[in-house]
Amino acid sequence: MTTKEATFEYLLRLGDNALILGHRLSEWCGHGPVLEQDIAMTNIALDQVGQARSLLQYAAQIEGEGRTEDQLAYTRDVMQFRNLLLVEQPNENFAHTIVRQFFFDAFNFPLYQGLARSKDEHLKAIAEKSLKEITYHLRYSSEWVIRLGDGTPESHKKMQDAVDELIIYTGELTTADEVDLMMAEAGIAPALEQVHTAFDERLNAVLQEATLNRPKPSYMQSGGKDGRMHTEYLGYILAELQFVQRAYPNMEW
Amino acid sequence: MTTKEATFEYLLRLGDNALILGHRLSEWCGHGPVLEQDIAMTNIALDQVGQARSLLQYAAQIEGEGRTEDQLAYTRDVMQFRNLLLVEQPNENFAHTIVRQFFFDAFNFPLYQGLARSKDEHLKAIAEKSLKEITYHLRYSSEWVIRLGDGTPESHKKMQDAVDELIIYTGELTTADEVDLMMAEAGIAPALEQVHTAFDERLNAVLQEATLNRPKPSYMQSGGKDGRMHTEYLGYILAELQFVQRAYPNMEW
Amino acid sequence: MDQPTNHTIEDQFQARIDAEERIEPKDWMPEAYRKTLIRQISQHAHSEIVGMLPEGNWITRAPSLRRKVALLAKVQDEAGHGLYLYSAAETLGAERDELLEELITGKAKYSSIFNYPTLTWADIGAIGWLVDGAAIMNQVPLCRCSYGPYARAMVRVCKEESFHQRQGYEIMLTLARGTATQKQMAQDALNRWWWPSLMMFGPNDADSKHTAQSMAWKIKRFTNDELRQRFVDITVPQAEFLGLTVPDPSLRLNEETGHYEFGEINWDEFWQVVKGEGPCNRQRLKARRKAHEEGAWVRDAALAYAEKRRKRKEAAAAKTQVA
Amino acid sequence: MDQPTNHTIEDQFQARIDAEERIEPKDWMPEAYRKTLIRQISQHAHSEIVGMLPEGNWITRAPSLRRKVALLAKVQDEAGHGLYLYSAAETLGAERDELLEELITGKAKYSSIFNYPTLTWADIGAIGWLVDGAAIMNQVPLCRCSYGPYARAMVRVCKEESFHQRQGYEIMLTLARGTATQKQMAQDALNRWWWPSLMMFGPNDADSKHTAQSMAWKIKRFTNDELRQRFVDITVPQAEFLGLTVPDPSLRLNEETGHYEFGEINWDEFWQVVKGEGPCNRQRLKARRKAHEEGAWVRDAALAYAEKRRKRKEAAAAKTQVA
Repeated sequence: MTTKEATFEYLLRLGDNALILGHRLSEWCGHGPVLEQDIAMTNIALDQVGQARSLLQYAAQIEGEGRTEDQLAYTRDVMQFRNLLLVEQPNENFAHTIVRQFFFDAFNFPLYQGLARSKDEHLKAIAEKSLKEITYHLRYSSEWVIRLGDGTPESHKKMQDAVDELIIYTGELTTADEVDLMMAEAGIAPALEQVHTAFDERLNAVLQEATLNRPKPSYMQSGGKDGRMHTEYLGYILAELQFVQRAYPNMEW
Repeated sequence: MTTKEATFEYLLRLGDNALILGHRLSEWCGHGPVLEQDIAMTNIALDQVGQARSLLQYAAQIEGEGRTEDQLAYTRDVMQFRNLLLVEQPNENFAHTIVRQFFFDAFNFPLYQGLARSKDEHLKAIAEKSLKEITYHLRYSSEWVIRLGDGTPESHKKMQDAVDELIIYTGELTTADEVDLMMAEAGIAPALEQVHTAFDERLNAVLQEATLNRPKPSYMQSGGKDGRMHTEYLGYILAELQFVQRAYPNMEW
Repeated sequence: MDQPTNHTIEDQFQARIDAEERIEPKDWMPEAYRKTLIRQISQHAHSEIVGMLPEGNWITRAPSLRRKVALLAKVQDEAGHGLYLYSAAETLGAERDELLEELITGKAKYSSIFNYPTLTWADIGAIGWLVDGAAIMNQVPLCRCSYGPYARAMVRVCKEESFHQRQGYEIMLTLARGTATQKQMAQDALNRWWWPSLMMFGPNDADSKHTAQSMAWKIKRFTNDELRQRFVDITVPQAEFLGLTVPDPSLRLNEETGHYEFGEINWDEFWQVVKGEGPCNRQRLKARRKAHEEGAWVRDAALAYAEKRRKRKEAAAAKTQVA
Repeated sequence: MDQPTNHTIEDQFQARIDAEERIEPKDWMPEAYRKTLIRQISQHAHSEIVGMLPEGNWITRAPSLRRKVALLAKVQDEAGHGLYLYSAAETLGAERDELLEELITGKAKYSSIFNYPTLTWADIGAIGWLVDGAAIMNQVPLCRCSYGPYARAMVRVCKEESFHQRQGYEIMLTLARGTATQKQMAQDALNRWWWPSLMMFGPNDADSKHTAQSMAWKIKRFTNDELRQRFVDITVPQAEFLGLTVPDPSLRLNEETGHYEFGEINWDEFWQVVKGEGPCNRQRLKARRKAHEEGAWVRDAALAYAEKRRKRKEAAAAKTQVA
């Protein structure tokens, strides 16, 4: 794999994470537990889909085959997506949604801090712009993890269940594979060990304050970012996301 | 509208009812409350999709434009579907599913008894073949309405809630419009008043034995069979149903 | 009888209104004025909230990333409008929780337009163009409403809603200039949303019981029919520019008056939908009820946590004092 | 020591087995024989039930009505197989409810193959071809299993499963002869399902603790490795006929033995999935648990109604007698 190919793969990963998680959050629109949280989640979704646009545009540019952000978002199928397994997990309930968000933000924040120092100027610019948004996302999700973990016995249980279920998807976030290593080598992305340290500390700090237990799972799931084996959820996400473009191809919207 | 055009519309109605309701039932596969009911619902779904094939094949033939059953099922969008509003209602829970099925079967059985005397030989043959299946479906759904209506207080409440919610979709079943009148006029389909009488008696008898109240709604919803205004549910059904053909058009499967 | 020296408090209030003065929360106001404003403002707030549903219905299926972002932003704005409006209602003594309870029990009303289903992507264009267009027609005069908090909320809302309307129109334009299929999709959406949009202006003036008093109190500046006529006059040329046909065979431009004459609204349908018998009334309420019920544990937890924090702070402060 | 006149009941039992006699429910059997059969039969039943999930996952998205009908029929057959097998287990004294409880609590095992996700339509073809193919390889010998009810259940199952396998292969053929995209989809599915299908035959003989006793009791007729080899020998030519490549660089035909040599299975992955750490283990159990919990009110109602009916009949009979 050349550095250019690896960069394309990497940008797809970043873009698909933002797109799929933003899409998942947007499913809450009009159904949130409180008006203010409906607004907050919609706001985060908005930021993420905006980030996805920038990243997929740049990915298309790097690929150099004349594809657009929309072609990447709307005409790839499951086996070609490169998002983490974590972000395709279903909303389930507000606890699951908040825990999924927190796990992602706790990883994404140090990642983007590193990307804001990227040797790739274009990616650096995207990261600098996104960092403000991601800083807010992390604060929001951390606060809610604490609020719900240390709220009522019912909220505590729902949160602990969500943590126990989603923890097995966190390993993939910070386990480096060939693409990650090439990106770190080229100074395009930070080394995942550093991201992991920050992620790890953040998890410990927030879960502790939330009076939640941090499970030590015997294994971690993977197969999302390398596209090897997504979950059965992704196909349904894409069926909705892509339907209009698939049914009415090659038109302007 | 010519008789041929009306016949095409009418066949679409019959075919889309079978397709959409069969599709809804198939969503239960592997998730039923008891293995025997999983099998039963899957069996009904199987019958219905099979009926849909026969009806849509014949519809395509009548239309005379060389379309196939699959083109009708997989490349029409919401505004072109002609199923009743009742059949696109979500599964919600087993009570809703059984009530939806019963309301439909109580209408479909006398309808098909009438269609089995159709002056259209092809439709008559389809109806004769389907009547055995529909007779079973009606017996199954009636038995379950009674079992759940007269089961426990919890099941009774769930069933009454489902009846109260779905009753407003029953008017459309037996309210004749231009197409229905033309079909009755041509001896292709039975007059809906007769179907209504049988439907009405069946509802009274079964709901009474089920100790369920039959609400008298102040209005009825319509817009499904004439395609004027489907519900927001249908678009999502089609996004799943049609995705593979939309994403990979003009291929053999 | 002429009583030049009679200055009841009601008279003083009306004089302030007539002088175009703003009534603020701490000012005296007739109970009926307060009640009618609570009703109108809360209905407006409920409309913004319920309105998130038909539009939110197409976020996951928006056909381009740019449209997805724009629709997310629009719906977010609407939620924000709901917040301002509930706050405005609260300045009159209403409680948001009670207002929300009235919404989900079906006691409170919201704009009937949101009881129609969004069936295609073109519906999103039609809603932005027609529904926001009609809303703006209603709302611009409200920026000069006599009640301060409501007027100020309207200024903020109108600014954002103008942008939304332009975006909706731009969607319609893209479709109308697109393929034959897209143009047909746009025409079909116009066919389904035209009459319900006209209904947004309410009953004819003769049948509108609230209007007279609302105009006397300068809550309302123009009558239903005046606003409806203005909307038609502005919108029909926009449809023509799109190359689409307004689904009204009676529509014709009266060269003398310069106004468009249009057909009779189906008042049976209007009252049915107001009564709760529209295509989506039950689904909308069910969705709001479900969100509320399923969110109870979240709201309870937030309260419990806030209480715990408060107690910890008190305890910490007490310790500091002792030490 | 040689004891020609020793006829313990265990010896008699083994003699019957050796004589290829069928053991029926009322016959004496060693407790260990009963236990091992309950374990094996219930695992088989659980596999049929859980197996409905990965395949059921594509019913709503089946790309033609013919395929939709076929897949519905296949999954219905599998549920039916589950029923037969639970009934067979019940003849040994097991209770279906207890067995189901063990499944959803994760105590009981089911075939690991169903812990892999179905990601494309081609997976449905691959499952029919490979997974049913492997299952048949296991099940045909079971038709001669010493325990009557299990053997007879297997005869019924095998008949339907052969049909399923042909259908699955026919799906693969359609894809392989289709467009380049479809052929790639088929190849990708083969890449993902090949090794897990080989794993369906269990650990190597050397590591398989149950095999010796199961073979002595003629529950098992061939070893894991024997069956696996047979499967590879039959299936590789089928893949070649499809024009697809088996994802095993070590695969080669040994001209002398006539058998295919193949690469080492990833036993770490095998044990991980068995242990519950596969891609879908948790989702499968969660789905079964949810179906069970949400269905409780239905089962309760059915019982309550049956009880009411019984009482009414008794009351009616009593009345008749009195009269």
